[in-house]
Amino acid sequence: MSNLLIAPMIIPIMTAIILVFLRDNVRMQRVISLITMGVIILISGFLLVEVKNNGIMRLDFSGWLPPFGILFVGDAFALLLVLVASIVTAACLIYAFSTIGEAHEKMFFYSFVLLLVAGVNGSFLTGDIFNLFVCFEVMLLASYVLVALGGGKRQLRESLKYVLINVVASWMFLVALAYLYGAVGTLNMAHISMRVAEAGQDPVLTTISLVFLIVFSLKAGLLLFFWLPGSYSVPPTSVAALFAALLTKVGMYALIRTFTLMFPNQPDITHTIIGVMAVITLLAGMAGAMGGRDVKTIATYNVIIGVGFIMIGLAIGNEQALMGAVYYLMHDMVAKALLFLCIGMMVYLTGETIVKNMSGLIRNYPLFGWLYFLGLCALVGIPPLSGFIGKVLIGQGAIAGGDYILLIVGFLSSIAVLYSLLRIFLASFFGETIIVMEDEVPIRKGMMGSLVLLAACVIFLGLGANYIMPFVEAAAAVLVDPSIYIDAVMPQGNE
Amino acid sequence: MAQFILNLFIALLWTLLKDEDYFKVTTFISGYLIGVVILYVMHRFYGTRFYLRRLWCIIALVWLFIRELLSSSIAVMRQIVTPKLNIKPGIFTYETRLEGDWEVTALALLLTLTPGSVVMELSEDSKVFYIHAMDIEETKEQIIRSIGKFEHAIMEVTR
Amino acid sequence: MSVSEMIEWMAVIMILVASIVAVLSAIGMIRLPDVYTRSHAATKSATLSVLMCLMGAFIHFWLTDGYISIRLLLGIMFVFITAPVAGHLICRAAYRSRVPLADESEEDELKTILFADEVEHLERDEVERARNANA
Amino acid sequence: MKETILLLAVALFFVAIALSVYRIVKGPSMPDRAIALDTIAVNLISSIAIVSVLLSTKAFLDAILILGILSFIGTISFSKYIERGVLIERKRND
Amino acid sequence: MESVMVILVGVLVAVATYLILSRNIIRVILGTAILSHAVHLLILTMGSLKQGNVPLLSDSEGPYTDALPQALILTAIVISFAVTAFVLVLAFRTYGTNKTDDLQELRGNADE
Amino acid sequence: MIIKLAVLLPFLMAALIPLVHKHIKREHIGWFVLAVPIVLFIIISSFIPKIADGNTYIHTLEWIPSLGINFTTYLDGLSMIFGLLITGVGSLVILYSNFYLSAKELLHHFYCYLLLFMGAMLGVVFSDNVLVLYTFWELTSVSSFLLIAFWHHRKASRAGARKAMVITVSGGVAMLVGFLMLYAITGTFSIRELVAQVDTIQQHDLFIPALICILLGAFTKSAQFPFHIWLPDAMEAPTPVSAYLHSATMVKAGIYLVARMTPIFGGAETWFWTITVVGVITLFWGSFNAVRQNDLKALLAYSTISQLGLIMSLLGVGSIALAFEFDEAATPIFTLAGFTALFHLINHSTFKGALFMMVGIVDHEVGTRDLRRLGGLLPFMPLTFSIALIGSFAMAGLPPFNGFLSKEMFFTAMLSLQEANVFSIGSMATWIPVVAWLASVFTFVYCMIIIFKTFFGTYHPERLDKEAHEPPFGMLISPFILVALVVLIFFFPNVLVHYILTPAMASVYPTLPLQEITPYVSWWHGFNLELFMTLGVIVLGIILYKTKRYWSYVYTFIQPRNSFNALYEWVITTTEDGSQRLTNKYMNGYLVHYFTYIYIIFVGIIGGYFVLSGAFRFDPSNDATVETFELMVVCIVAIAAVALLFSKSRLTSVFLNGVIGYGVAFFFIVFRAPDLALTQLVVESVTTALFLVSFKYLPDIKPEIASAAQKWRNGIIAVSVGSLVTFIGLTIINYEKFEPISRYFEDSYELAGGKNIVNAILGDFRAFDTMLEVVVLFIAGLGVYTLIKLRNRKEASDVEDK
Amino acid sequence: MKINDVILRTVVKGVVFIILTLGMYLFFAGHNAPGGGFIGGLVLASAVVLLYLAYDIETIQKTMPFDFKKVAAVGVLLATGTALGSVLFDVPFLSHTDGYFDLPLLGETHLTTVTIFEAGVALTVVGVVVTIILSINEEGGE
Ligand code: NA
Ligand code: NA
Repeated sequence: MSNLLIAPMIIPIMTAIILVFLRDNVRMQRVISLITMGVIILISGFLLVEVKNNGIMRLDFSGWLPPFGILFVGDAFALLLVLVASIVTAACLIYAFSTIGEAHEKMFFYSFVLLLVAGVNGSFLTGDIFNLFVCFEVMLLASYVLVALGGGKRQLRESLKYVLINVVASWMFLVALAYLYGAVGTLNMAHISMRVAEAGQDPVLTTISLVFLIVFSLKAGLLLFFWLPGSYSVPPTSVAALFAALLTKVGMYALIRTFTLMFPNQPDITHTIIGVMAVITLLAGMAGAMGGRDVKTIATYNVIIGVGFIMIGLAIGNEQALMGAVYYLMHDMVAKALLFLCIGMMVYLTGETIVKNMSGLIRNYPLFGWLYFLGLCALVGIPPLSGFIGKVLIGQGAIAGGDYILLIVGFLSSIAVLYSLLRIFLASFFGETIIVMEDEVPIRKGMMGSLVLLAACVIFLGLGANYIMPFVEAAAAVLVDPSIYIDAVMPQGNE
Repeated sequence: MAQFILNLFIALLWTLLKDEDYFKVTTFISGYLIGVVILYVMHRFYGTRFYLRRLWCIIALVWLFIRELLSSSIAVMRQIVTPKLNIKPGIFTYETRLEGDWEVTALALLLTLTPGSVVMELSEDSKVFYIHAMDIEETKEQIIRSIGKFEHAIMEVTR
Repeated sequence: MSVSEMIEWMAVIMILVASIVAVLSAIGMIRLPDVYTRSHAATKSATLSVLMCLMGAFIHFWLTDGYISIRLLLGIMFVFITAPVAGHLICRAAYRSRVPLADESEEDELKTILFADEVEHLERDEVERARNANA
Repeated sequence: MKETILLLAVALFFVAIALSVYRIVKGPSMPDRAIALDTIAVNLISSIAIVSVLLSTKAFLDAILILGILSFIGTISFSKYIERGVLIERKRND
Repeated sequence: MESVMVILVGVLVAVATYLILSRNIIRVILGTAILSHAVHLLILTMGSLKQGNVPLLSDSEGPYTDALPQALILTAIVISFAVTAFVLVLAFRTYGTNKTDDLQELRGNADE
Repeated sequence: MIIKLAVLLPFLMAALIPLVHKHIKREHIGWFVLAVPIVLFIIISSFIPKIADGNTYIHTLEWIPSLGINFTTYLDGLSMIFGLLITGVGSLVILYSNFYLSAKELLHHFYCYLLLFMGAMLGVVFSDNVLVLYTFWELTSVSSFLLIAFWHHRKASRAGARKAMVITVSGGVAMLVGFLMLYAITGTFSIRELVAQVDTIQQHDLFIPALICILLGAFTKSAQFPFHIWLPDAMEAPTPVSAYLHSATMVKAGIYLVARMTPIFGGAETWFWTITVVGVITLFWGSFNAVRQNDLKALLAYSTISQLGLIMSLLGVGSIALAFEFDEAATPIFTLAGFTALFHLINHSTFKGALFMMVGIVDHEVGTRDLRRLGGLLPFMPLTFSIALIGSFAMAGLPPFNGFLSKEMFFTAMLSLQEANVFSIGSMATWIPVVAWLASVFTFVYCMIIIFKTFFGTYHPERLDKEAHEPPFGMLISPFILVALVVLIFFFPNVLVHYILTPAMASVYPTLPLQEITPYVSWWHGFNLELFMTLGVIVLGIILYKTKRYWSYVYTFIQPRNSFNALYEWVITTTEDGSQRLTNKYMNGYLVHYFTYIYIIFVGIIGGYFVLSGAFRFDPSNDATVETFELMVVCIVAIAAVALLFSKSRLTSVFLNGVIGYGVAFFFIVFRAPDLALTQLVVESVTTALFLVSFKYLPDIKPEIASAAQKWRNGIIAVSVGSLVTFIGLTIINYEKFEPISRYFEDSYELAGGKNIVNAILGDFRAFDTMLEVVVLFIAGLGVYTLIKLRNRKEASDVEDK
Repeated sequence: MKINDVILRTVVKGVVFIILTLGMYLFFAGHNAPGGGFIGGLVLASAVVLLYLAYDIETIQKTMPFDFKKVAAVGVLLATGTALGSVLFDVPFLSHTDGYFDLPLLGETHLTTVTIFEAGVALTVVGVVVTIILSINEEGGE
């Protein structure tokens, strides 16, 4: 039963390998990869319900009891993210079917996507800090390949920067791990939490937590987002969407875990720093989005805004804010994927990236235009779409915690999002039609299908909040009270 | 090769004849040694050389190798510690009698380990050696002399 | 002093000598004038030193633990076979990549064979230049 | 006493390595550096042997053999690189 | 010894940082390589040094030195190898298409 | 329940239109749509008697009960007024637009948006839950955006739509914050429950912030100064939209909110001052600016702004009533202001709706709304003229039209400030009525302009696109119904008071006795100050109208570049340009800079805390011993590393890297890690080989061209990073609070059947790491292969690569 | 003059067997001594690389006709498959089993799934290292 926890990671890995043998059978590759994602969605959904009903689930690999072995811990937070990540990936895959091209498909494209998903899911599920590093690397390596695959001048150039920064970040992660092991002598996250609490999170441990903060911030794009705009604007649309939806989220997940589970005891220091970083991130993201002249730039800076906003939730750190962060995290995955697919589709249809060079798309492609508009509204946080509830919860948390600066900057960012995305809508979708009917590039069914799937998620995450809230509450409960997690992982108590 | 297999067969036979409860390595080895003796006595019947003689030749070659290595090292070392270097390096050619990859290779290896000489090139037909000598005036003759010795020792093994 | 202890000491001394040889050959690598002569120091003396050292270690383990290390023997054999090949290859590479011989070098029978075209070229160039100068 | 001598020997080997590092830095040609690296590997083999004796463990004896293999492969690679600019040829060159 | 090692790690990290801050791709990659060396040493140093025997039950009696960091480093070495291989290839492919290895020239501009 | 359906019906219909529009003739859509507001109007009207009897209706549908966010509809007097307005004016507007819009337009879009808006607006007024209210509130902004941008091929439409959306949504966001603050105080989102906890709210620290946030929402939506700037630009929308959204309904959502919140915030000083002052300024500024407009619609827009300010200021004055305990004499003086606000709200909807439709007719029939081109239309369009006349006179406050009643009461309310001895009102009690009166003068002036500049003077057919004539009869129905109401209300105001206004007063002042605060409306109060004020308005208004060209130079004082519009544009462009410049400055694609930032932040945060916290400890006494040869290896590695910095060739660099790698391997040996040593040796060699192989395709390192300053900067960063890592490391060496868990693995033989502990960890205890590490390796291998094999096919990927 | 590689090739022919044997030894020794799948794989890979260095791609591919990408894939499949196999027996993922089996010819033999796992590791290493080196080498070759 608990063996099912490994499924979201092992199934994509094994499928990815099997696809290597099916290199020339592109159709088969598509079918198998989509079925795989479907299976993962089902399994993670099932696990989520199980966990909500029966509490945190744990899988000790090889049966070694914590803290000695590696383990997967399925709590509602992790499984929610696994589920959403898998859905988003499925959508991006569907989009890729009709856009990525046979050359990529024969170069193991689907294998790399599945491996990326495996890394992402593993990062969400693992309960061992070193294993988190390894899962990160699975994800990163796959992302390195995907970002550079088949690239020309610009793509390779930006990929190189992305890879180099992430490599340095990975080694910094190891520095942090070395310190952590040197100080507390264990790797199990729950056990670390116990030991850190026992030592009262003294300055040495807090210093270590700050090293982790920097490392994960690099991955999450919190303040250290310099790698992000370049690398998100070069790969093929489906990859960019996948990145926008998943990569920074894993970093944020790690940040949230680190500062709610392992190092929650010095919020005056750690959470204040996170708050300051989040505010600067938001301001920078707003500046980038407002000042952007081409659609990809605007979209990537919106990713940064999303990061800042979610991290505000962590910085505030109370139950509502964390619930909001969890909710917003899910929303951001779906909505950012939708946004990036839309942006990519615009570029595909017009061959342009500069906002003012496109016009009147909505006449040619009405459904597409409205889906973009829907995504826009969701990202702004207009109710009853997905962004609203997370925003409300974070706002409530900020007010309850008295963090008004975070509140103001966070809510201001919605306006920047609105402004920047509305500009695209007005300039590119509205206005005189530039594409005559004969020149219309047809939108393939798969492309539209993926957009519709994501749009449906956006709507469901908003209107169907009632179905999701219990899971989010369960997730936040663990984040607020790490002892729930610890009790589930270390039932035999201390040492 | 045939001799070696025969030797193994004798050893196996010996082991079986002993009819012990379980297989013992020591019994096998003793059987093998007995086989060696039998074969040495009988090898002229087959009209070939005793197969372990080749082993002996190899040992002799290795010994030659080590000796040359020692003397060459000492020679080079002497040059190094001499306060003022006074050497005239250069490259010269040598045409060998040896044939086949293994022979040529063995010679090249030995030559390279000889005092002050390194094989730099081999002609396309693997006949002509181009040898770099550390001090061409003093050692060229000496090198050519030891090449002869090596060629002989190698042919002892291979032919 | 027992025999085994004497052999043990022999091993230690062997190692010490090996280290001295290593230092000397390293000095050679510094002092000698060109890459070819330096390769003499490396391929011969360094090989000798490593062989002695490994023998020393082999003897040590044999005597103290009664352990015959096949790995050490294999290692010795391996170095024995490969070191000269390495020297040969490097020298050849150096020569073919036009690393010059030391100024002191006397004869070079390889040059005309290996770089025959080039030698001709040089000569032809000179003739050409002379003709141009005349015209 | 024996230990002191062994320690001295290791130290000497590292003197040799240090000198080789000097050669690497100094060059002047690439083959010089390749030879120096090879020498370092060989001296490292020796020092591993001595350290094994010092620690009286057989755990590192594999390292000796491996280092030998690697330095061989390395030297082949360097020389091929220096000589031909390509490590592995597509077709037989003869 | 631990202090000495930590200082060495610091030196390596400083060197790596300086290299990473340079304009040439190869130097940056070398910087990451050195950084990975430094990190591996750091992990080893953080599990205390020389406080036990080689962690082989067949070779020696306990107490053994801390084996866990060794296992972690092993994994890390493999990963850094994989990453370095990939980065190198990416670097020369980038050079091949962009015709420059200077990060200053690899900035890119908006008009492309 | 039925109200909920009422809210949802327009949405259902809106959703239906895109599905069925292909099956209906375009020009017929409007007629189908018209059924919706009519049916709704009838439904809501059917509640009038019951509401008038003091009943209220509430129904809840759960949305997110765990967060207290539920779709609760609440029908009371206040929501009733708005419900009737929305559906009533909605019916007339849809009827009107059936004639106004040509069948060539995208009618299905138009009616879809309009229905969306109608539903959203009904949602706003019927929601009891503030977050649901907010939901619909933003939906009105969205649908208004879509309607303004209906002719989106026009640049001005898009600009106007954007401005409206940005301002109203921003205000909405502020309002949301305000609601969240209220929730933080009370723990409920229900307006009724909030009203019940008014005491708790007023004591709370968040009272003022919440108040300001909510007012920001109301002011932006109701185009109050200085947020009014979006409304004139919103006139780019088709005229029916202007009539409906931007005069009768949506802009009144802010009014609704303020009225709705009066029970909660009323009586607070800030509430009073903010609303009153902003309202009066808006009132004056709107009317003052309306006079200068040449576009009839723009004039009406400013007029709307002004009228909204008027209503707003009335609500402000009315809130005074809640500042003190009920007093039979004093309270009705102020509640009259609130009453007038509600009354004028209805009146304004009637005459302004008629005027907009009139302008639409003029525009439709002669092709322009420019006052400089219009004139002398009276002989050609007498019916249209009568609409204009009635509407304008009502707006100017002349009898016998409903505007006269409410304008009189407005003066009364403003004058009542004299009697207020709360909030240290002082001389403002005089100034506010004076400004209000002045504003009324300008109102009179622009009303005259509407009538005279359009219908009198000389007719210039050459300036018009079309020959002037009356519109089709259908277009006149709606405005005539409205002007009929204008007249009817003047004559029978108290029917309205009884059935509509009184219940609404109960909503605004739930704590006050209803009978006492509901006045009897009559058009004659004797020769009081208010009457003289009205007469003054007329006299001065006529003078100003006649002498306009002599004093209109005052408008040149407010150059376009000094206006709030210009400020808005300036803020937008400055933000855009500044943002772009800032972003391009640091996001310059230069990896060296990125790394510099990263390291500076790394050192700044970690180092800063590390130093400040005083965590550093250094105690080498517990260290293991150091042998000479170990120290030598340390030195060799360190020297090789430093030499690497000065290496000028890549091969040297790689060799030096190899030296470091081998040095590390040797440390692994010294520190008893055989597996590591083996691995490190092999990996180091393979890595070196990879470097070499790659070098074939890379150029040699060129000497770094860097200024001394750059080198110093990099050097300082490098040294600080290195020392930070060292100092933290030194500290942690001596941090010995916990035993590592690794003792457990020493039983590897018993536990995992292996005598090599490291291997047992890798193969069993932590086999999962190993498994994934293999995956990583595999990805890298496959990745290298694909990276090399898959070349950029120029033609195919150009699009994506841009 | 063409390069004559006879010395190199001859020596490699002999030496490669030492390396292959060592690789196999290290692979199996890992359980109780230094070594294991990873190192064993690396050594085996270096033997293959050595062959490529001394000879050329065509010759080696004729004698060893493997697609090394697929070798790597098989390796990963083996490693993950062993891990997943445990799930079938309803024990935690990755659980290893070992046992003493009485096999014909070999007698009582100690078999453990760790060995299969490690074999997967080794195969992956060989496959990946060779793939990488061959790929890089072929860059620009086409
Ligand atoms: Na090497
Ligand atoms: Na491993």
